[in-house]
Amino acid sequence: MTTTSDVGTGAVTAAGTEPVTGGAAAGGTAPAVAEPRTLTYSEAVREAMAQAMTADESVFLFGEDVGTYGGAFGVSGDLVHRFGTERVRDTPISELGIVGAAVGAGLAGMRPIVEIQFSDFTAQAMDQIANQAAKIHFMLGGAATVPMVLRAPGGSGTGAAAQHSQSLEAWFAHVPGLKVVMPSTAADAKGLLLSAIDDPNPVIVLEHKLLYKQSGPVPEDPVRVPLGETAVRRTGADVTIVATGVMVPRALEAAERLATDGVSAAVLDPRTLRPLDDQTIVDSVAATGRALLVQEAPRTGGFMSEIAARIVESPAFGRLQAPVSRLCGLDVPIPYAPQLEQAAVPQVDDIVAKAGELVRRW
Amino acid sequence: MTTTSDVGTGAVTAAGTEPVTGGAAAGGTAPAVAEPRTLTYSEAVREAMAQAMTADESVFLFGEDVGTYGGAFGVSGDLVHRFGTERVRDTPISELGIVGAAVGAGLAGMRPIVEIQFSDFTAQAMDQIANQAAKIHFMLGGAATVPMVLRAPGGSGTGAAAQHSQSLEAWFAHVPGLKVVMPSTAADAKGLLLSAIDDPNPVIVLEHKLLYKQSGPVPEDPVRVPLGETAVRRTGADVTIVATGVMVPRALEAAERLATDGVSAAVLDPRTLRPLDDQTIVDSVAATGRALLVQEAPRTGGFMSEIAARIVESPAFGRLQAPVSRLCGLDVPIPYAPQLEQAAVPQVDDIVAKAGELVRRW
Amino acid sequence: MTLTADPGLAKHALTTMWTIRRFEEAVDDMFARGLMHGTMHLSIGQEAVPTGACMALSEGDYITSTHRGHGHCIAKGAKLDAMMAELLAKETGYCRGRGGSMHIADVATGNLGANGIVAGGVPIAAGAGLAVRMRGGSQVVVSFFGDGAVNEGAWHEGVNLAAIWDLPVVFVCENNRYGMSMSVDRAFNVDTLAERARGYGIPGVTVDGNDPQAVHDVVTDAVQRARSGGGPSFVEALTYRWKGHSKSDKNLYRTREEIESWRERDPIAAFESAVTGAAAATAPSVPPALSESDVEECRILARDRVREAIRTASAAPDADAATLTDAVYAPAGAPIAGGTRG
Amino acid sequence: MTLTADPGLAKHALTTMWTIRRFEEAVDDMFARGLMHGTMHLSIGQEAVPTGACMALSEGDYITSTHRGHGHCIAKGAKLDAMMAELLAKETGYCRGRGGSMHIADVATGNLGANGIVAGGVPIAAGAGLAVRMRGGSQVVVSFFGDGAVNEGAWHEGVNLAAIWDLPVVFVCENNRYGMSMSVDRAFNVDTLAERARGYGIPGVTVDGNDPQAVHDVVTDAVQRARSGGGPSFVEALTYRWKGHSKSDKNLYRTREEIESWRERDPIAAFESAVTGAAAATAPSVPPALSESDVEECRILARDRVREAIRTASAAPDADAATLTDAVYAPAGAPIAGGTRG
Ligand SMILES: Cc1ncc(C[n+]2csc(CCOP(=O)(O)OP(=O)(O)O)c2C)c(N)n1
Ligand SMILES: Cc1ncc(C[n+]2csc(CCOP(=O)(O)OP(=O)(O)O)c2C)c(N)n1
Ligand SMILES: [Mg+2]
Ligand SMILES: [Mg+2]
Repeated sequence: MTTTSDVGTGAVTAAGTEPVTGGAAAGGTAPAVAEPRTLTYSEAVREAMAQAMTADESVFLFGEDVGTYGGAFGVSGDLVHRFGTERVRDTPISELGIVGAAVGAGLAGMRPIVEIQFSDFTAQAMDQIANQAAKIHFMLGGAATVPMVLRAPGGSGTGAAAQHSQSLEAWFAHVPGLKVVMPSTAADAKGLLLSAIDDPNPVIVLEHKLLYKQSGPVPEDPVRVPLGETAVRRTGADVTIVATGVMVPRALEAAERLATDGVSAAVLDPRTLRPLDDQTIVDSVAATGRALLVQEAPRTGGFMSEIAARIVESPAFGRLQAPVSRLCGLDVPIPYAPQLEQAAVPQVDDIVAKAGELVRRW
Repeated sequence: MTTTSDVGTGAVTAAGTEPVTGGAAAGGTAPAVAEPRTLTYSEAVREAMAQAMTADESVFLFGEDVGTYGGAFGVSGDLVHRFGTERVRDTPISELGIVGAAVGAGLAGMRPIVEIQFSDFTAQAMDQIANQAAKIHFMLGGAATVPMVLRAPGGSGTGAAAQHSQSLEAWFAHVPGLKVVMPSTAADAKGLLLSAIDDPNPVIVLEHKLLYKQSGPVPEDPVRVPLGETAVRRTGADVTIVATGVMVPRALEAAERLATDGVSAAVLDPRTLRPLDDQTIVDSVAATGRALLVQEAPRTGGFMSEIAARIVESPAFGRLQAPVSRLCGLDVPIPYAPQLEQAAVPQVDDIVAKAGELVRRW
Repeated sequence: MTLTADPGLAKHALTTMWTIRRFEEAVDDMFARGLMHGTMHLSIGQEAVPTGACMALSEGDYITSTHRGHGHCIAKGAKLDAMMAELLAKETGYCRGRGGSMHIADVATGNLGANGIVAGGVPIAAGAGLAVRMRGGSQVVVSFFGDGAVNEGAWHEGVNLAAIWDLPVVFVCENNRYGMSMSVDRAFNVDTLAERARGYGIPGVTVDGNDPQAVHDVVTDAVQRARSGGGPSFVEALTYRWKGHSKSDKNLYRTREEIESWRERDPIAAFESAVTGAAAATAPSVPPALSESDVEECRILARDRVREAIRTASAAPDADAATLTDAVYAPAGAPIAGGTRG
Repeated sequence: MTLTADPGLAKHALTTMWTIRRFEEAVDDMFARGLMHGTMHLSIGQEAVPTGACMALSEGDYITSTHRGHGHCIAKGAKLDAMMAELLAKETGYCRGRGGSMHIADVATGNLGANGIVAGGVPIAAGAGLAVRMRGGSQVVVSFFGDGAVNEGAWHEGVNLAAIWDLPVVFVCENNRYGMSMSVDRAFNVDTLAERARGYGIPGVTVDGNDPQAVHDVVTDAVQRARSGGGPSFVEALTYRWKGHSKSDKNLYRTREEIESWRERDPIAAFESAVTGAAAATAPSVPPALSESDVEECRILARDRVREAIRTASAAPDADAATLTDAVYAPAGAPIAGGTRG
């Protein structure tokens, strides 16, 4: 709409990322390889685990029902048949114990991947996550490391109600010593997980239930997507939409619709919340002059407040043509009824409306 | 310094609070009563519990070592001798179990106060706090309530290192269904706790270890301080300092020093993070044109990012003369060594420097 | 009390079991036809446990329930239409459509809630027991949970609190041999879960969970013990779920033969045999409690109740998004549903 | 192995116990004089447990420790100067002054860390055991914890994992009769904590924790069992802490008589009697392992080591605030201190 930004209206290109010009939720930072096949997000996660386990004997997966059952969301699938019950290990229902066991196994030289069936159940394991895994390296003055990955699906949209639908990334992102990853594409689900497994620190990987069945191109090789690089999913001149998780495809769909209305929206996906590549975000906001921050989690204290704070603390502050705006889940537990559940978190229409308003009003 | 704010340089007065003109960390919203005595913060907490237990048979206190030992920080003191071992009840070391028991006792008609010895150990109990206590009223469609208070001391400064020094308010403030209170004065420690006990919802009261021995005037009567009212601890024209917990007295000390430098700083203390009285904050920032948000917790994802986001989403955005600035704990676990521990969280000097810079540079 | 000899009790037990069965069959069907959303955990095959256990309770007694909680809710006396309305996401549902299957509860009958969190209800039960005890009440709390829950820290901590404070709580484990897919043989290193009880200094007993009489007998003992100040007990009821864990279950972790062998031990069919005297073990001198037509009456009653519930619930208004943010916080002075004050 | 009969072992055990005692007395003193900050949990009176237990371990074996961990650290072979430097917040401390008393650990000797969280080390120990087992190693993990820890969910879950997977872990409970102030009599409904072991299907034994020989014997059995694939065990060592729980303890929850009666059962004095043949129970036919002067030598060695550690540590540079944010994250490719890869 507006085109008077004094930094020009050209494409916003993130440092270290390749801008994606199509509207699809594809992309990532993989160096060019042979035309990638299409996999679902959950297949991509599985492939990453399989490749990591093949390459490194110390990598293994454990968690509730990850074996014969194949995981509550089918993510581990047939891995138990390929790697055996020792390396794809069913556990009793005891989240604190198994995360603690991952800490211990990591300290003793393994590279465990622990699956928590729903990210809501990390609440059971917060001591081992936040007080142990995150802090041991520091508390021991660097004398030991805790390489481990905790994978857990978050998000609403499945009618599973308040205790099975949360988006808890803000809890983890607030804990120094953790890294926090939220992949939104199949390619990133694989590439970021591979980086997480390589990392000598505890990494929380928050997958999204609604994305598990989404497909996208995924390189066959074990191509790493580095932690800490914001992906520019779409360039745009009028407003920068920053979104995470399932809000990324929604933001992209919204951007398509906004484009037909003459509003040019950039869509940025931080992918890693900790460490956060805020530079790419700040650069984009400085260019567009407007920021719409979209998260599924309830508004108060969500991670988008951190991004808002960083934007206004940055040089982009002087370039703002509109207040930095958040579009968030309502401050309610996720309800069961489908129409209420829909109303509780941002939908494509909401993004279109809010972004349009930001651009038109300011 | 600057005096060009277009809303004038007069005193900022919070709706529903009485501005405190002295520099001391006194105040609160108590209606005027006979000249209050001076109590320490921990005595004030104890008095609130005693008065609540005297007035209402359904109120009781339980937690690790709250009985004969008198509480790890001596807060319960002699209560066991006054109310007996049933109503001032020692528990085994099992935070998840005792918070769950508080939920159950609340559901069944009691008004439990559960003490968690260090707020760090709420990590053990996060399921009962966030998945049960916070959500039951909503999940049951309003058919039941969970009146309970969870008291826990937070904060650093005692050399207790990373697992005993955290400031975890952001975790709780992000959970719909919880109320979150952080008293910074003795009067508020009493008055807010009384309101928390009255409240039919689960309330997390985060006390601060370093404040336990601070004294202040406290009304003898069981005077409630309502939840959800930001206190204006000091009025000022050039910059609004928003601070929580032990940062409130530090901010007040800084404001005194800034005043001698000709910088007029307002100091606001939200006291309740959830529900947050953001209107008082926004009004003050609109008046001063500058906001400095000070928290002890690590910067990334801390509660001050929420306040920053609300300020820039509000009409105060148009009045900002400087970027909204946070002064926070470093993104590190709290270290043991005293000089490192000091360096990890904001000190008075840091506040003076940062506020001065905000006013002078912009 | 002898459920199999007293006609009134026999009818009540049988009707309750049939009601649970029919209710869940209906739910299963509606779910398959896309009329319900979310997920469902059915307790078909396990009906004897809630039935036998809840018949040992009096008015005012509490229960805490689980993700697999329809049976507990029904056995404790909930209204089927409000339950069905909840599953259909109606404003008239017990939770006004906010909770769904995993949070359904009739607080008025002392049900403190189903729970989506495995073992989540266990410390809550201890707390309710503590409330009773502090008020000098005589109520008892029955806490239901599965075998899988026994390995959770919450279970351990909750049971210990009840044990050291002699709280009036009966811990009823529905051991259906599997967590989601992990068998008790792999998740435990002991033969019976009741062995866990000793470590807390409370009685632990294992019982045939497909026999409502057997469940009733041991729970009655435990309830009496609890009510008279004797403290908590642990009851392990051996049973089996016929259906998958939830909708996504492909039953890869157990054999068709195993499922079949348990279907042959249908708790309802066995109870019908027992009460009509068809069971071989019945002494010929005892007259059968129920006739074939009594049994048929129970079946029909159950079927009709469920049909009626579906009809009523279906006609009710959908949960209203306009009031979505309503019940996040209780207003000041809100009554406490679960008990009295002071 | 008979610690009381073999002069080498006897000297090692005695010197270790004296070293722990002298180290903690020195710390207590420095703390009182304001030379140390933070808080301290002293294990004076409990020295026989870590000494007897760690002497059952071989190089490469792991331990997990607690908030009351100086004894474990010393018994596992840590350097006193790096320990003292840590307490004095020096850059040369084991944790570069970042951790302090509650996190002190010599990872090189297999100590995976003291822990400020009660029972925090228990599932970590299970995980280390799992790592050993998956690598086909022969190491054993000893997990130390207090009586209070046994009621934590983490303990329950960690022990169960070790039990079902037959992991090489020995759970050593230092039952000093109190959590912070809550006695085991009030926190448990069982006579011995070893009774808890049965519920997990692992051996549980209670032993005199003031006798290093007794501790050594049962831990040696348990270690052998673990090393040979026989799975975990639980050892409850009955002992007592002479000092308050921490600096803020006013000892209101126990009597002076009780403390006195346990001081009379000083594990070090008793062991000295045993090894020098002064104890009545010693058969006259067995020659004493140590002479009075051997004993004196051990005492002096311990005292001198501690003095030397204080001297070295005091001279070291303070922890450096300039590098405060250094070790929050390990750099890519950082070595894993606790073991080897692949
Ligand atoms: C804390 C927690 N962990 C995991 C789950 C996922 N989950 C739901 S039911 C279930 C199996 C529970 O097994 P059990 O306790 O035996 O009850 P059953 O389903 O057999 O009735 C699991 C793993 C959960 N809901 N909560
Ligand atoms: C999870 C947790 N809860 C509470 C505390 C506070 N605390 C520290 S030590 C202690 C007592 C521990 O008792 P026990 O396990 O018997 O060990 P002891 O101190 O007797 O050696 C308590 C309550 C803690 N550090 N961690
Ligand atoms: Mg089960
Ligand atoms: Mg102890």
